[in-house]
Amino acid sequence: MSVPAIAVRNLVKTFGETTVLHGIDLAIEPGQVSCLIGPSGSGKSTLLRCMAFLEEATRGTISINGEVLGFTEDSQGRRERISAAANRTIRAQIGMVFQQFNLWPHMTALGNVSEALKAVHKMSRKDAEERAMAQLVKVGLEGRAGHYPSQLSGGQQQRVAIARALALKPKIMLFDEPTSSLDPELTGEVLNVMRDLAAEGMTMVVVSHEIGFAATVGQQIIFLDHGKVLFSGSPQEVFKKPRNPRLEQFLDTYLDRGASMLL
Amino acid sequence: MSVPAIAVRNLVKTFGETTVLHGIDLAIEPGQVSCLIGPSGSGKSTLLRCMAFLEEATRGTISINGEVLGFTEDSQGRRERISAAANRTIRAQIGMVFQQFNLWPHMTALGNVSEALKAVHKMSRKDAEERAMAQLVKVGLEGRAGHYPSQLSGGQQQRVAIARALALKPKIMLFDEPTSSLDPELTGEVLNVMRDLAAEGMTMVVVSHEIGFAATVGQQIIFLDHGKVLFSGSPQEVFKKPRNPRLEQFLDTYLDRGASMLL
Amino acid sequence: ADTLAAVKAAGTLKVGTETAFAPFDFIDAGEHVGLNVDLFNEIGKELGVKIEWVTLPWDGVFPALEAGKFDVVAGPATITKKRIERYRFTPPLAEATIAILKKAGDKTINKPEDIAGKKIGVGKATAQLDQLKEFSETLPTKVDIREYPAFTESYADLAAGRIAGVANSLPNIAFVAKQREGTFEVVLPPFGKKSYFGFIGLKDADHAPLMDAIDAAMLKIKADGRMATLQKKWFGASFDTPDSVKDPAF
Amino acid sequence: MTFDINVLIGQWPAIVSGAGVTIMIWILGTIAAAVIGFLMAVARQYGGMLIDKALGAVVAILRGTPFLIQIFLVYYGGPFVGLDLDPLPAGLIGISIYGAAYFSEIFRSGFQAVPKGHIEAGECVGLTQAQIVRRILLPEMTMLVLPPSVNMVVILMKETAVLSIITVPELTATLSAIGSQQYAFVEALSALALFYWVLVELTGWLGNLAETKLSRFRFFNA
Amino acid sequence: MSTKLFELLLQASIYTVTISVVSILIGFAIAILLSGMLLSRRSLFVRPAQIFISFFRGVPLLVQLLLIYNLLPVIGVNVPSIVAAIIGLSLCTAAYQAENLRGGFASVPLGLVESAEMVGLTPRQIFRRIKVPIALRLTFPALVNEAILILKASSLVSVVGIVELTRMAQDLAGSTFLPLQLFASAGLIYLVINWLVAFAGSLIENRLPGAPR
Ligand SMILES: Nc1ncnc2c1ncn2[C@@H]1O[C@H](COP(=O)(O)OP(=O)(O)OP(=O)(O)O)[C@@H](O)[C@H]1O
Ligand SMILES: Nc1ncnc2c1ncn2[C@@H]1O[C@H](COP(=O)(O)OP(=O)(O)OP(=O)(O)O)[C@@H](O)[C@H]1O
Ligand SMILES: [Mg+2]
Ligand SMILES: [Mg+2]
Repeated sequence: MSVPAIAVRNLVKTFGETTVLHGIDLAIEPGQVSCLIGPSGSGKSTLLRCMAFLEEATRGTISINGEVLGFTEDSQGRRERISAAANRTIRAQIGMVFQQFNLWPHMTALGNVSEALKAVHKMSRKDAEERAMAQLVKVGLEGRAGHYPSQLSGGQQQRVAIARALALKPKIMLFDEPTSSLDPELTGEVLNVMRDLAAEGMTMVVVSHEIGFAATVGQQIIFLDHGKVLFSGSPQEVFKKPRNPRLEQFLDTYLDRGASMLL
Repeated sequence: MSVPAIAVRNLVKTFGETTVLHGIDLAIEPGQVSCLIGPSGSGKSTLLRCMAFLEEATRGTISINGEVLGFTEDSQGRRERISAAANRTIRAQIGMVFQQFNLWPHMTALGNVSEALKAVHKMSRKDAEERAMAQLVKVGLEGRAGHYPSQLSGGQQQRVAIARALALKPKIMLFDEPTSSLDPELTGEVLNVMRDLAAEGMTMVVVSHEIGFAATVGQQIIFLDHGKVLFSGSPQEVFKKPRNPRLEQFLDTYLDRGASMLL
Repeated sequence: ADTLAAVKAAGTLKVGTETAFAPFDFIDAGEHVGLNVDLFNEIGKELGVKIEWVTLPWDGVFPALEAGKFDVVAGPATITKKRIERYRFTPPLAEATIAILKKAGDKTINKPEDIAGKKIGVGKATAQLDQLKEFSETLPTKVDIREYPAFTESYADLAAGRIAGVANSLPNIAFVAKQREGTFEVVLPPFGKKSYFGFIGLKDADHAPLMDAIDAAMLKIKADGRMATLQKKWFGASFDTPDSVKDPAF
Repeated sequence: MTFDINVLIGQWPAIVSGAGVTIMIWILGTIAAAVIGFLMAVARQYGGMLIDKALGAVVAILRGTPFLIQIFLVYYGGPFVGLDLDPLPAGLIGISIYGAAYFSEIFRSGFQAVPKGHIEAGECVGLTQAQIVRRILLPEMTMLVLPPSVNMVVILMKETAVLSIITVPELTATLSAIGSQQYAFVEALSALALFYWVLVELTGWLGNLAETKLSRFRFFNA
Repeated sequence: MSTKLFELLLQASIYTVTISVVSILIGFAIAILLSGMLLSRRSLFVRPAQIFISFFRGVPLLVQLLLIYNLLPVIGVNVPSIVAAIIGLSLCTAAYQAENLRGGFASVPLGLVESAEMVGLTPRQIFRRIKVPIALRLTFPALVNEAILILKASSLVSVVGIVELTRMAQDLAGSTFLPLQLFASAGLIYLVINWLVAFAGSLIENRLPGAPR
């Protein structure tokens, strides 16, 4: 097997007294779409944020394409912090898209996408905006480049956020509930962009309540509960014959409501 | 036919230059659950807010159980404002539940529910709190009466909001996307309360993206697009054989995602 | 209306002053004391009224006098040409001629003329400033005059060593030197033209009878020796003051 | 009551120079206060617990005691500990540090109001901490910190009057000297009130102008 | 410096505290009225409130105090020092607090008002029961700040004849000629008072229910 795009080893995360992640082991394969599902508070966001080193893990390691991010750990559990500059280089391989979009309100769509190209990659203004524009075209927003976030619909904002991450040509994209603050039609916009990305073979980790998306696009489904991976497998295994009673109960709340649609 | 619970006649609403509602005619039958569906920006919220006179219509009238709310209009289109006190009396028949809950942060759950009983109905503190408590029991929140909104989960907050409206014994309840800021498990809580209400024969108008709820509980489905009622009928008519191409397209975005669940 | 009549009718004479002007008015152990307090008690006896004190910062005293918050200002103030144009002064109660306060043990200043070329502090917009300026003109090298918003700050700067001395009326600096023996010392004798302290009142017709009555009372107090006793009590020496100052030196 | 404006007109050179000193100290002091306050806020945000606590105590002292007392102690007490400053620099430094304490609190609340997600988004695209402060935090919090900053500018203007106590020849000192020399207190105070009122109104007007110019950044992310 | 002097300073600080506290409370009541006027849509109410704020924020407090103390007698109202001091401080802080409250009222989410309308509360009930408590909660930190500013600004009331903390320090410096020691002690007393205010403020703030998030 190849080197995993993301290797999570024995990851533990505690906030003060409470342990939120209890020793997670995971391998995200390159070029695959992995979906993280699970009830509220199960630790999905925390796991994803650890993968992006937005959160410092308490124990365990995260490796991106074989390189350790954040902290190394030897067999005795001694942890050593990696330099900020080295972390930035490794993190450059990851793009992240947040539930709340987190666009910078004082910059236009084009500004949001080109900012890091100018500031981090030291591209000229012209080059940066050209590349940013190309990215906006890709998410179907060429007509909105000059708009500020407040002038964009939710779906458009989220697509700008995706473009901002993609402009840096990451190898891996992390999505934390990218559609849950959107209405159904806007959700469609964003899911379409993600579907295209998946088709191009981008490595993606998606925390999502969109079971439909997980079922059709996901290649690996990871079910988290109380900070542990309860189940991990292909969509067929998960949705067709969920053997795990907790998983079955969780999926019921969806099926209950979904089934009535086809009455 | 009996007097409609809500009669909307030729309702037009413009904001500045843009017309949002283009002459809506509707009759909401008493004791029925009517669901308003339609794409984003189609005017659902605006219509609902006009029904509650939170928004002044530009033309046309709204009658609640036969009494005109807000403005009367004669055959020449001359409009006359009804006194604030009269409006309050008529509006007392309507309860409204907002998407954002809109609980008052400086009062406990019990305080939120009993406030209007004390201030409007001039009930004694003891009587008001008794009735409020009964209402909280009904939505399953007897254990949370003393909590402030910030100490309640989203689903609990929304149930308090429903209890607040119900405590005034309205004849009609209006819901504007009551579950769309909730996660799937919390959504369940709120939909159950609404289901109970429907079973008791409460007149309800619900703006909802919960197609499942609309399909199972709704007795009348109203599809709004670009400020016009494109289609109105029973769930069977809507979901089984949508003849209208626009409606079909709209429902597709749901079916697309829902269907895969049962693969 | 006639203020004197009003004062007599009420049985109290209201006197405004600032309580940061030792030894005329100051706070000792929480009590308002000083020459002014004793002297006005005597004036009160002469007029047959009680004295009621209103204490304000100097900035607030004159607006309040003009607004009628009190009948007369104790202060006192040095009687100058400009001031008598605007206000009416009582007979002098003390000499205001200036002398130098230096740091204790400073061997470079032994007589007033030694301040030539040195930094000397003085209150801004005071009569003492004018006197110091005139004296400076008579010296071979001019005095480097530093102006302060109030004398308290100039004493602080003298203690801090920024200036070599402070020029102020002898009664005032004598008191300072006594309070902080070992820190400050007075350089004798006083110098320049003689000037005097007087109490201040309004010039209008309404106040004329009252001011006349106060003048008479003060002259009586002076004539029978009570004034000299009080001067000895507060300054350690008595002054020979004229009965009125019609043409001030400054 | 007498009111004789000629008393002031005759003294116009001194009044103009006093006004000049007031305006100079006010403008330079405000700029320095804002810059120092900003640096203090940054240090408290990123400098670790110890720096945060230490600066917090400094701010508490500077905000908890009247400026008059601070400046008096520093100017007249300074020489005893080897700190001997001239009035003008002492006043300027005093105003700057006093104002900096307030500005640092304003900026700190500004920092805290910027959603954490916006900073994380910056980290995720590889911006360094300095770049995040300059390119994200500062512009984003402008709208929020503008109104309290305008208030602060007004307060600092009025505090410059206190500097008369350390013999800075600013307008309050000049006018009250004229007032007591000529015994024309009412005239002097009226002129003083008018001067400050005009400056305050001007500041408020500029603040409103800046607010409307910047309000296109106003945003309400759902 | 003797303990007697320190005791005198402490006694004077009672004036500082009482006058400030009373003024802040009165000023707050006026500020609520003013902010209500500012937010009404009728220029009949808005303009006077704006003029009030412009004057009491723009003119130095010292001058305001002198005007109240010395000008009111001209129109036949002879106010005692303490009353003049409280009027002056109250009006001045009212102007600042009104601006703070205006921001607070403007930040009360519209939805909370609409939900109150829906349960039938009258506009007056909505103002008193919904808007005021929420706006108060939102502006509470700013109010604590204003309280500290007023405590410090209260030193100016000496100009109408009240010997509060700062003036007492100055008066005592005028007879003992120990200004540094006296001012340092006064500073310390201010610091303790203000620290107590800030501490009480944060205690209350943490207990106030329902910070809107
Ligand atoms: N900064 C924090 N301090 C303390 N506890 C935290 C913190 N962040 C998260 N938690 C806790 O960690 C647990 C996992 O949170 P997380 O956000 O990862 O859940 P999630 O699976 O993403 O849930 P959701 O579906 O609601 O987003 C929760 O119980 C949460 O309360
Ligand atoms: N106050 C307003 N001023 C101007 N335009 C408005 C205003 N309120 C609503 N609109 C416009 O009216 C249209 C209808 O809005 P409305 O909120 O009723 O839509 P909706 O059907 O509820 O949509 P959604 O599903 O997104 O909530 C939209 O195009 C919106 O931009
Ligand atoms: Mg999450
Ligand atoms: Mg809506």
